[in-house]
Amino acid sequence: MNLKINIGNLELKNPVLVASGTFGFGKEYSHYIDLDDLGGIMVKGLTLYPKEGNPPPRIYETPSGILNSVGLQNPGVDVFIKDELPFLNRFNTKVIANIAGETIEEFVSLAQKLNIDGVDALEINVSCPNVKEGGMSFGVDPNSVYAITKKVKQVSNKTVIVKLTPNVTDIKIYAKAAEDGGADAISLINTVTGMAIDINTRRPVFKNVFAGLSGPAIKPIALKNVYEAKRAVSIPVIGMGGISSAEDALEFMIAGATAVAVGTYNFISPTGSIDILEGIKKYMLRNSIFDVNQLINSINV
Amino acid sequence: MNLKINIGNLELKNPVLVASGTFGFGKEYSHYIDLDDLGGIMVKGLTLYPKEGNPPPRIYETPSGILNSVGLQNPGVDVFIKDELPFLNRFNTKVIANIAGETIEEFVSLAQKLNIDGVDALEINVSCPNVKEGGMSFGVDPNSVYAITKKVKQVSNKTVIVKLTPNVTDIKIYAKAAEDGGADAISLINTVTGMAIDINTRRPVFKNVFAGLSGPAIKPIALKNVYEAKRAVSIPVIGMGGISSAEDALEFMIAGATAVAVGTYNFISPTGSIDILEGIKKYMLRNSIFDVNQLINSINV
Amino acid sequence: MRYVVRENREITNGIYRLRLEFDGIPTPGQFIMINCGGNTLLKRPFSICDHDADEIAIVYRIKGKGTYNLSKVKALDTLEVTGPHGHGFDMFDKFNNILIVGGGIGIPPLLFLSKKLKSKNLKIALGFKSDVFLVDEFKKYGDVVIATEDGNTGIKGYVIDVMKGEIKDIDMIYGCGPMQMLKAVKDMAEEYDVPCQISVEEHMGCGIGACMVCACKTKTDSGFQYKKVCKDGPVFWSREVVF
Amino acid sequence: MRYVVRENREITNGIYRLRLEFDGIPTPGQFIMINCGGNTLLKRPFSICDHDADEIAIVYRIKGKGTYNLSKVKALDTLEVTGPHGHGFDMFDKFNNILIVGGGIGIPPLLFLSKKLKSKNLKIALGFKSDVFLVDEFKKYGDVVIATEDGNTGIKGYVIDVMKGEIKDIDMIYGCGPMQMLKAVKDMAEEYDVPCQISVEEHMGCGIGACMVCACKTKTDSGFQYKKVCKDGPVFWSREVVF
Ligand SMILES: Cc1cc2nc3c(=O)[nH]c(=O)nc-3n(C[C@H](O)[C@H](O)[C@H](O)COP(=O)(O)OP(=O)(O)OC[C@H]3O[C@@H](n4cnc5c(N)ncnc54)[C@H](O)[C@@H]3O)c2cc1C
Ligand SMILES: Cc1cc2nc3c(=O)[nH]c(=O)nc-3n(C[C@H](O)[C@H](O)[C@H](O)COP(=O)(O)OP(=O)(O)OC[C@H]3O[C@@H](n4cnc5c(N)ncnc54)[C@H](O)[C@@H]3O)c2cc1C
Ligand SMILES: Cc1cc2nc3c(=O)[nH]c(=O)nc-3n(C[C@H](O)[C@H](O)[C@H](O)COP(=O)(O)O)c2cc1C
Ligand SMILES: Cc1cc2nc3c(=O)[nH]c(=O)nc-3n(C[C@H](O)[C@H](O)[C@H](O)COP(=O)(O)O)c2cc1C
Ligand code: FES
Ligand code: FES
Repeated sequence: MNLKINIGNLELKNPVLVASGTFGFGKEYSHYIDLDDLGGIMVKGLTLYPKEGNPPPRIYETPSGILNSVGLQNPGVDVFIKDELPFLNRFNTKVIANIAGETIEEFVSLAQKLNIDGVDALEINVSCPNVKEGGMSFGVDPNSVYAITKKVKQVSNKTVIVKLTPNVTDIKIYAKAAEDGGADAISLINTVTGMAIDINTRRPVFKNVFAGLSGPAIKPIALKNVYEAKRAVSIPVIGMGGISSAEDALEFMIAGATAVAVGTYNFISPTGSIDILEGIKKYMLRNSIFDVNQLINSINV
Repeated sequence: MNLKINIGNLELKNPVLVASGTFGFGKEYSHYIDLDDLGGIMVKGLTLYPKEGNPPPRIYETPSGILNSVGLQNPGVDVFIKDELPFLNRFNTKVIANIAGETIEEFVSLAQKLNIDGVDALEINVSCPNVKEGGMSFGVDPNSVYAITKKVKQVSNKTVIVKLTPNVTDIKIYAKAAEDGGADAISLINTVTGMAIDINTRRPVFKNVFAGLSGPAIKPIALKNVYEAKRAVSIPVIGMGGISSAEDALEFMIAGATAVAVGTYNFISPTGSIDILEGIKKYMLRNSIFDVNQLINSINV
Repeated sequence: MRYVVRENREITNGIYRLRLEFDGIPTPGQFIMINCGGNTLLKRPFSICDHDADEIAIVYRIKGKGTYNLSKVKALDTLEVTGPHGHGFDMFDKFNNILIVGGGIGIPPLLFLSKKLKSKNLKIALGFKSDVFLVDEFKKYGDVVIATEDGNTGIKGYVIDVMKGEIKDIDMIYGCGPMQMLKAVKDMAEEYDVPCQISVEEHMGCGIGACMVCACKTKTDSGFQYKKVCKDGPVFWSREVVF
Repeated sequence: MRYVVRENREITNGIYRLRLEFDGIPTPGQFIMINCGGNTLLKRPFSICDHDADEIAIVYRIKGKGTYNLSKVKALDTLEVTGPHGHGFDMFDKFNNILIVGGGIGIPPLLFLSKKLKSKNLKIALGFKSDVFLVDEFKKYGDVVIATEDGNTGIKGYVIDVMKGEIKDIDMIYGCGPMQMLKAVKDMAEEYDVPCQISVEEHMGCGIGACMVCACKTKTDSGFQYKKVCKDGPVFWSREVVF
């Protein structure tokens, strides 16, 4: 059975990744699963300088979902390279560095710093709803998506993936902007903007008022975005948003995703990503599909 | 305790409505609750001519939500006036006619036909994701929202509410377009566009591929849209999307909603709307709030 | 309404019978909606299989998470239930020779129907995959013939095959089962020109006729129309239904 | 991992004790994460209250839907559990006179701690709203003083009031309880210059240090830093924590 898939020049041993921000830098989950089994790891969003993130609370459970407002807490790209990357490189899996700049220049600097061995791809995060500078404000402007992608491609020797936000009227425009900017692939969706209020204090639960919704609740929305985006571009699409079972992952692949990323479900089940991979294999056996690539975009409309 | 609220010139006895498409024309629910107890009834979307709607399946359960693809099946505005309105008018509650035109002219005709006694307000549905003509294609274009609102206001002697879709980048623009067009109020959210795939047949579950997501899953998204829209306009906002408890309803009111509408939750509990009203009263008593208007937009940020 | 469960037990592989306190007066073919708890949202529809003074029974198969949750319910637990809903089977004094055709998990409502029709001359054709259920109870009300796909009991094959042998002299047919079976029953009824009612399934929202999601395509003079399975049905004249 | 529940019973109004088969080796102050089922999504964190050969116990209060679901679990049911997680209480040979301060549902982990510290000279101050729990078990390990807000048992008032009377000659303080109590414990420890560790709570995602949602504000030389309650904590030196 062939599980290998390609994202640009990058060959992944299988199509199951873990989504940025839900898997840290891999260390913690290495006690639960063999990281070698993953197609790749999308690490926590990296900024040019260390970032403290937002004050708590940072998470709130909603029906079949969670709102989060982490605000990109991370040790900064330099510390990542020094302290976290060596551990990840002990494993035979692809490392995808998720980068979040506050300006185009920061994206460029981040990309330059990550032109190093041990990093396989960049994921440009123009879709974080939880930061004041950059973040989603770039992601909702097709010109910014295009410009950032283009600049990063110019300086980077890595596979470049652009991560899109679903908080837009027409995802196709943004997918196309990334492709036109030279992206090797797009990934989607980042979280859907949401909100919660504490009715006793009549205050927003989160200091930032808005937060990002993820988990099973958003799966139908994510699937729609992946399907639509795939129809707008010819580069590969990495699908994510609420994936919590092999069936979910298969829906995304059938809708057009070349690979999928497991996010919130890692919290529910630390072995979830691998269980999903196993489930995909079982489905393939049951349906006599010997190459996972046959599944991709195989929807009958 | 005062529960009365105003939507434009219209006074509602309390802020709990039932959302269009989830309550038919009231008859069925009259066996479960006293319709007199509701602030108002938003009837199933009406078209100029009878509409057969989409082929089944039309509903699919998702985590804490449902996707629906009814496609506005309804007997048409004339049959509504003749066969359904008289029953509704037996009750002491407000009747809000939800209208869905395929063209601006159809919206105008619908509004004209509904300039009759027994109809208290119009809800302009420019946000249905399940029809080919009109529907959400209007709702994602601020100029259409403005133009339709303006034309309907010109011919209608009713309170005019514009129902917005959350499937846009910036809800504020659409809220403002409705206000500028002369709307007396806006209501939101209509369903969020989503999708599901049957992995065995590899076909979309729905003939139309996309469908509308409603229910608790979308509540955080709805609340965010209501809060943001309220900050863009000075007309009243009617909030809906996933409301399934008094606590949910209170979140919407605190976020800025003058009234709320219960949708999918009617399916879960046919007495749900009234239970929610009772819960709001209890909260008011517990918190020594003697006028429900004090709750509206009372968020502390 | 919350009702107390009196019994919930597996009667054959994966098929359960649940007895529930109930104060409505159902007719055969009507259904109830049950909130199956856990992380289900919509209530699930189940046909009424039996009715006594203050109690109803349903028989259900574990299909997905709702019916799985339901299978874990124990006597004395309570369930949130609405109903009886829908338009059941019409029963006619003038018809005396009646054929009842059921397949799989479509069989339960036909038991309640058979009970109500017991003064009539009943031929009952039941089809199963392999394991049979409710057969002894049907035998109280009429002549039962059985088909199983694997030949485990009765004739090996489909219920429609045994139906063919029973249709002679029949005044009225009632059917419930999977779509393909209903289509075959409809076709045979039309071939032999016997009036026939069938109970169909569709996914539901409100269950009471308000939301229009449970569409069943039916013939009209001018073309077709979507009727509501939960309100106009689940039982329709087979001639009406467009498969 | 799925573990079998051995017992789950109400020990006082709304407070339950759950015994669970377990094969990890926890230290006091560590916690487990339990999937509470129903329509909850995230696992819920609970401190380990006791540990024996192949078993742990937790004591929990019904707060919302997760703990409500948990209260319905019965012996022989299984639960999906991860852990033990986090950095527990540090225990030091050099300290012999130890003050343990617990409030409300923060008390359970201190029982496990007291058990491990039993060779020491323990003063245990416990505060409750009204109904007390676990008190007899604490008495096995040290001198227990109790405060209840309504004066139901012990002194009427807050645990912090009784703590004041016990702090003389103390080498080390351990605290767990509501935020205001922890803040008062911290302040008093600093006033009397006694080293002090406290266990804090924050809402969690992964529970293992990967998602950064369980932020606890801590002092650093240059300002402050958000540490992870699930990994760096839940136990911190009180001097570190910024309330
Ligand atoms: C009028 C009527 C009477 C029925 N009577 C019986 C009965 O007596 N015994 C029995 O075992 N089953 C009966 N069914 C089918 C039963 O409702 C489904 O098996 C059940 O809803 C499946 O729920 P689930 O959560 O286990 O499965 P899932 O597949 O997980 O359900 C997902 C969603 O699809 C809906 N759904 C799935 N299958 C069906 C179906 N066949 N019909 C309608 N909705 C469906 C569910 O209600 C739910 O909303 C009846 C259906 C209808 C419409
Ligand atoms: C390290 C640690 C140890 C704990 N030990 C215990 C214990 O031994 N006994 C006990 O009764 N409780 C303990 N708690 C609190 C317990 O986790 C919460 O009461 C529980 O999660 C509430 O879940 P719920 O679904 O009942 O409440 P809900 O309020 O419905 O929960 C909603 C969400 O908020 C989270 N949440 C709510 N309150 C808390 C809280 N205080 N801390 C963290 N998350 C919360 C839930 O986990 C869930 O994700 C501990 C918390 C932490 C962080
Ligand atoms: C706690 C948390 C932190 C996240 N941090 C990041 C991040 O740093 N960078 C990023 O691109 N996406 C981040 N995401 C978004 C996820 O990578 C993913 O796109 C989203 O959660 C949808 O997938 P899911 O529903 O499977 O979680 C974060 C999500 C969560 C829940
Ligand atoms: C089955 C169904 C039919 C609907 N039909 C209409 C409609 O005809 N017109 C309309 O404006 N909204 C319609 N809606 C949208 C609801 O009125 C409401 O805006 C949406 O469902 C969100 O609220 P909820 O999550 O409480 O259901 C429909 C929703 C459902 C679930
Ligand atoms: S289920 Fe709502 S109309 Fe039938
Ligand atoms: S809960 Fe994820 S880092 Fe603590």
